[in-house]
Amino acid sequence: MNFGQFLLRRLFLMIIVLFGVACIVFFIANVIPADPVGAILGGNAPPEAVDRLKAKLGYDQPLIIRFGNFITGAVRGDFGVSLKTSNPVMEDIKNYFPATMELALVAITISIILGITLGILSAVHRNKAIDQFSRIFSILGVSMPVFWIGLLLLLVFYFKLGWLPGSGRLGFFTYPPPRVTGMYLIDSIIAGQWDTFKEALLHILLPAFVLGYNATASIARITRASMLDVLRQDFIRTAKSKGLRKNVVIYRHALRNSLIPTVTIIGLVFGSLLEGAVLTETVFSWPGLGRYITTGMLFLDYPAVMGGTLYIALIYSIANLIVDILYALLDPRMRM
Amino acid sequence: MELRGKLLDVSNLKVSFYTYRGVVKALNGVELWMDSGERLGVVGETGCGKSVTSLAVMRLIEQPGEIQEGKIIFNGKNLVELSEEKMNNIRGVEMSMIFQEPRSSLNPVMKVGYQIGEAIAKSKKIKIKNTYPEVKDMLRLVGLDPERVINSYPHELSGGMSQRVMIGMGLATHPKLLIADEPTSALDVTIQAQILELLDELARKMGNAVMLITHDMGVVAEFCDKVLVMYAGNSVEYASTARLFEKPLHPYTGGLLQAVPRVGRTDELKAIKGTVPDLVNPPSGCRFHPRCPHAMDICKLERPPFVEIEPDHYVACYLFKGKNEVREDG
Amino acid sequence: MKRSFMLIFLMVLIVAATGFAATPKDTLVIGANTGIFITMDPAVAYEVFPNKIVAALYAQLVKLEAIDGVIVPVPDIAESWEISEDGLTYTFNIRKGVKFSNGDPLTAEDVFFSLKRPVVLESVSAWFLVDIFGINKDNVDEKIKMIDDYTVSITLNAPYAENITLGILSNMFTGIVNKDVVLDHEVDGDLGGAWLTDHSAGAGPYVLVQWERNNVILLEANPNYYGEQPPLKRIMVRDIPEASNQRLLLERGDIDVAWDLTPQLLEEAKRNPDIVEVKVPGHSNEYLAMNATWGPLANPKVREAVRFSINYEEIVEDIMLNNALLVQGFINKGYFGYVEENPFYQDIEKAKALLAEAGYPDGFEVELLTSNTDTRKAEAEKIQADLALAGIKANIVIMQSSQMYAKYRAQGHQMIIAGWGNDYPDPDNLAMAHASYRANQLAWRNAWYDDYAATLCEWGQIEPNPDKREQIYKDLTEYWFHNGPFAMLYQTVEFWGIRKEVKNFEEAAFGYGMLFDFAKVSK
Amino acid sequence: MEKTVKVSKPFMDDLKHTVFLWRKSRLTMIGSAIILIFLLMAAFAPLIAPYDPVHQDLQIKLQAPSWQHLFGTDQFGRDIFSRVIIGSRIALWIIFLVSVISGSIGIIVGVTAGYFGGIVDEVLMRITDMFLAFPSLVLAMAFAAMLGPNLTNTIIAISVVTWTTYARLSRAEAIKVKSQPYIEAIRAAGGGNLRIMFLHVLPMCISPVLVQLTLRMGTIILTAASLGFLGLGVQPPTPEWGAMVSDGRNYLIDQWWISTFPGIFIAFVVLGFNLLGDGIRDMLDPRLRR
Repeated sequence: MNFGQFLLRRLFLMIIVLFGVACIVFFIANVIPADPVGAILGGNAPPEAVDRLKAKLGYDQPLIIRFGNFITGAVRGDFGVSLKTSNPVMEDIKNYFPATMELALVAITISIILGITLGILSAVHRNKAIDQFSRIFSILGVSMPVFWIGLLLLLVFYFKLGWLPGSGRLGFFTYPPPRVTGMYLIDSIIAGQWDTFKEALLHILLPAFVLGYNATASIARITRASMLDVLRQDFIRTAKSKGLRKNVVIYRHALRNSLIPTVTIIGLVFGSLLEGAVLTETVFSWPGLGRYITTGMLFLDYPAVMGGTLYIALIYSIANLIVDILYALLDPRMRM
Repeated sequence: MELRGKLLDVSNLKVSFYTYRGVVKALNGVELWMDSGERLGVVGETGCGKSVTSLAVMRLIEQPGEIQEGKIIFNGKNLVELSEEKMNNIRGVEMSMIFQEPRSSLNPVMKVGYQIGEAIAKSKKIKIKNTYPEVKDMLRLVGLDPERVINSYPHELSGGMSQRVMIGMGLATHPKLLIADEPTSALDVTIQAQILELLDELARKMGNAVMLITHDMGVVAEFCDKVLVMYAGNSVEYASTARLFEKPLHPYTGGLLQAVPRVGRTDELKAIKGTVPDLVNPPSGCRFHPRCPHAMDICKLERPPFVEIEPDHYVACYLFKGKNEVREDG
Repeated sequence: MKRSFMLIFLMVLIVAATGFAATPKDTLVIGANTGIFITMDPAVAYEVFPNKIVAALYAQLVKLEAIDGVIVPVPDIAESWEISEDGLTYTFNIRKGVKFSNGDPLTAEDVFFSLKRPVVLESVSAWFLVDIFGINKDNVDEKIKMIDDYTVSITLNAPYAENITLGILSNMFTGIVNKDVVLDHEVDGDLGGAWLTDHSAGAGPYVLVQWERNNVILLEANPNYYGEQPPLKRIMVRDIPEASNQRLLLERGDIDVAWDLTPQLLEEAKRNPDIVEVKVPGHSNEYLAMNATWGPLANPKVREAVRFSINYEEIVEDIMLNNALLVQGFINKGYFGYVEENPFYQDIEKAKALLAEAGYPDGFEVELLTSNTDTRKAEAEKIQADLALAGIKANIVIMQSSQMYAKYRAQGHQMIIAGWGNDYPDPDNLAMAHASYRANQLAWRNAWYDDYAATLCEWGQIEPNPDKREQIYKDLTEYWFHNGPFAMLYQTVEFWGIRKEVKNFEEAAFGYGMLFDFAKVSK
Repeated sequence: MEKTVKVSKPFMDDLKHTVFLWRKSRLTMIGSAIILIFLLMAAFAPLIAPYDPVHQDLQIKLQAPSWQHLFGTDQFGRDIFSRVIIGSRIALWIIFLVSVISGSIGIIVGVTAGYFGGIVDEVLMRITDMFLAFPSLVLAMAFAAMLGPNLTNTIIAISVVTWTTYARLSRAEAIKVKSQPYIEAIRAAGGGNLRIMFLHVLPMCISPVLVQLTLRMGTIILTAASLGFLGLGVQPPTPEWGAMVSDGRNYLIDQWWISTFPGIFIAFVVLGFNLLGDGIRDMLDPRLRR
């Protein structure tokens, strides 16, 4: 099955999975025993106003019709109008998603660099100091609640030391760069505003590290295990018998082989980043899609929750597809 | 002590492995030597330490194994004392090695041409991409189509082709010594003969010495000039191939030859009774004594010295005395 | 490859060591959870804090002013007004020479359009006009008339006391929008609703420059304001959802005002010399309400027992850290008709005796519902512990506020901790909500179908003579104390942590809930 | 290279070797010690805890750790040390239930998919993918919101999210086992599908899933904490560790002990489970048995 077929089958599977996710989302959003209209009007609005708005928003139509509209809309990328922000959900997503994406990308970069470095060092120096440190570091990463770490680091690096700025994507008085991708780091480079770039970088470091901490732990663990596995293979012995230096054996021969299982975990871990954003964005006041969905969830803003979640599922599936392609590129055996 | 082998002289080599069950004394004073261009066969049952010896010579013994004692003089230098850095300049340049499982000995995610070029680049201190002409010559030499094979991946080659690649890789740097650890055991018989023929032809053309590790006496007879028989971590007999087949001295060698079916033999094949000893607490004295029909008391007490009974014919057995000692029971 | 990464990281850290400038002199930076903001359209905005931002953008016929502690409607765009003989029609004379922020003159036409807009749009806050004044889509043109370029009249369906009518008309839905600008941006008949969500076209002291949801709201002074220019050029509201985060930013000086601090965070922030605590009486209350038709709670004696089990002082002192007023009547302190008396206190013996009399000697089990804010959870746990002393076993159920109100509105609760925010500064608003089931508000939700109380409320609404009106509310409160379904916990106090550089924030904030005058704040 | 090590057998009958491995790797020892303490703490919680975890005493609220109150008191004057101790019982209860529910769903789905293959496998795996593609925290929030936030619903919400990993794991194992000759032998001897699946295939999946379960037991409490942080977790006054950490976050600056101690216990238990999980995996994986 050549590459084209491989891609086609994967795309087809993705569509089915997304359709399934849409069903789950619709099922959840419409079965929660609470009415969204109450959320908009606030607690003390009189009953008549509640009924009027309910009719206006079409919540009295039968479930099936609403599901039909939702799916046909979703395919066109139209998730309806958010009850809270009253503009099309897709537009909101376009506003908020770049912030989450930027945070996730920086987080994944940090966790890849840190995770793989720690993984290799602890595999090569097995059971020595670095190995113990990296195991404790990664176990702490997996065992501390994200929001707790976030607040702690905020307390130390922002409040006590003042090294890094507190919340938000930019300083309060810096204007965001002209919007190209919506990601401040990239936009500021395009616009050549270097001090904005520096400020955006400083603002993103802490939340990205917190968001990526859990991912770093998983990547370090997987890299260590697969590196240990590869170092036991016969071809490593051949490489040594060719008189190659230790580092060459590790980085040219062993690393590439050990990256293959790591790449698959990156796909999974990227997914956990997207939803980890929900917590990190709240702690660091990061105006991303995570917060949009949570506030949506708290205000029972169905279209926003449904649209946002489906979008994250889409990005997650695309990330997994990219990982599969990367997997094929990295491992020639897959390509036959 | 003057060197017995001008190219390589291993004396009293001891290697142990620290495993969960205790210390495995894999090599218990191995004696081995070779001249340049010579073909030495190292034979013995599985677990007699022939592979460990080859790895020790290449200084590839790692955790939990360790070289305890002994000297490995190669080209005048004692490899046991060399630093890792200097050893790297010898490995792959002056000596190289090929292994039993060709397909798993090649890096699955790297092109074959690149892996061969790597060895050349190391020895000639040039960039890998400049080594491709030489790699192509080498591939042609080992009987492979250079254009196709150079860019293919290990999983695209057959067992035989991979072993040819390994040989090419091993000989690409014109090493003085090529160690081949059971190069043909994993291949089926027809391919085995081709590979041996190739190895023979190339080694003769390039003049490198070959240490062939095998448990197949047939291969030894065909390929090797000299033979060293090993048993449970010791060298028990050394002689030219013809002499060993004609007049095996050590009871174990005799037993080995008895177990080999050969054209024209009529007598019944006899197997050596008992099994290979446990190397965690090996038998005292000569480790073969529990299985040796001629075992005497002395055999149980001390390890027999490895002495030259006849010119260029050494044995470690109390049945025979050294050249200057009288044979006890004639 | 690794070394280079370390280098970059260190370099960035060193560069970052430079301190951060405090907030600029001409800008007030507020840190608040703007998750609750829905729109800036005066006809639609309904939440407390968002309404105060809208109030800074739009002028109104009349607006509220706190004069020596009492909140009174004062002229804004309407210079003066006359009330007809039968008390039904109010005629307002529009001030001349007033301009919108874009320079267009403000005339009666804009006023008429702005008053009619919420009714036509059937917006949420229009219920004041529709349900109270009886002005709806069909009769809006007869009820609201434009007499000439500078005069407008409104006719009501009942002779409400002047204080009630003007109190209602001071709500944000009467914010005057620039008719031409709004109609230019109209999209399929929404009267410019979508555009006004995050744009402004008013005549207030400030103009809305930018609103990036969940990020920042920026207001700038309106050059064409008919009053004197506000001292601060810019008001910036940053979205900081985490209260503890607001505190860090406040102490570091990156924000001037922390809007949503919990009592505990404010208590600690106060220790920092740069931080000042501001407290003003609030316009809402917090109560424990009982479903008067559910099980034991149907018996007034049981409800009285519950009222005597709660330790109100400890709630005010230890949970609210004195950021609350111990008020047990439903009329707020600072309102006309306020009743000073607080008849209830924790008396477990009395509570047990009452329970025994009512036939529940060893108490009963009840579900205590509330929303998931920190304060509400603390109150629930406190009341749960107090009720346990009297033998009443309360199981706490925490829900999101929207879900809780859905269940509450459907009379589906047993006991609930919630709060009521006043709509206009008059006892009528509170009486109707807490005592008259016919108003379909809190009394109805708690199924307290008491005709005597409902009649008293309606009588109080139209009684012209102030002394008689005050007596009505006194009798109603007395009756409500011992028969109503409520145990009033406290009247809220609005509190903020602000930097010491911020001047007369307290004057601007007095009466918050009803009004907040950004134009008074300076640095 | 010749194997100088004895060929290893599954650890059941090679106990001496297993005990050696257990003793040899210090980390596994530490891990199992931690879990042992955790189990004991949960078992004897009522005896150890000096005070009633729910009793409020506002006079002594927010006290720093002292001899009367080892871990200090929270905003209601409740003794945090007792709440953490009693909390261990609830944590154990959550971990146990979630592991059992998600483990069994995972194994059943995985084994059925792996064993039958073809369409059944395709459909079941796509369903698993759906749950995997779904941001798990949002799913958990939705379920918690839908069912109402309390202990049992939190458990259901977390299980619904975590079973997918075990499904994939047991499917891979089932496929591997299905191709073994002895399965053919049983089928030849007339064994029905169900019998084969449950008696032969399923037991083989237990060990890898068991390893993953131990590794993930810690994160179960974290998800509970995240739900608590978003206001959908366990209801007051139950002393659930996750809720305690999230409730205490506003006091992190001055009364750090309120959320720090439960946080430390969560980390401790997660560390224990991870080390134990690694240890079990190393023991069960034949190649690593040097």
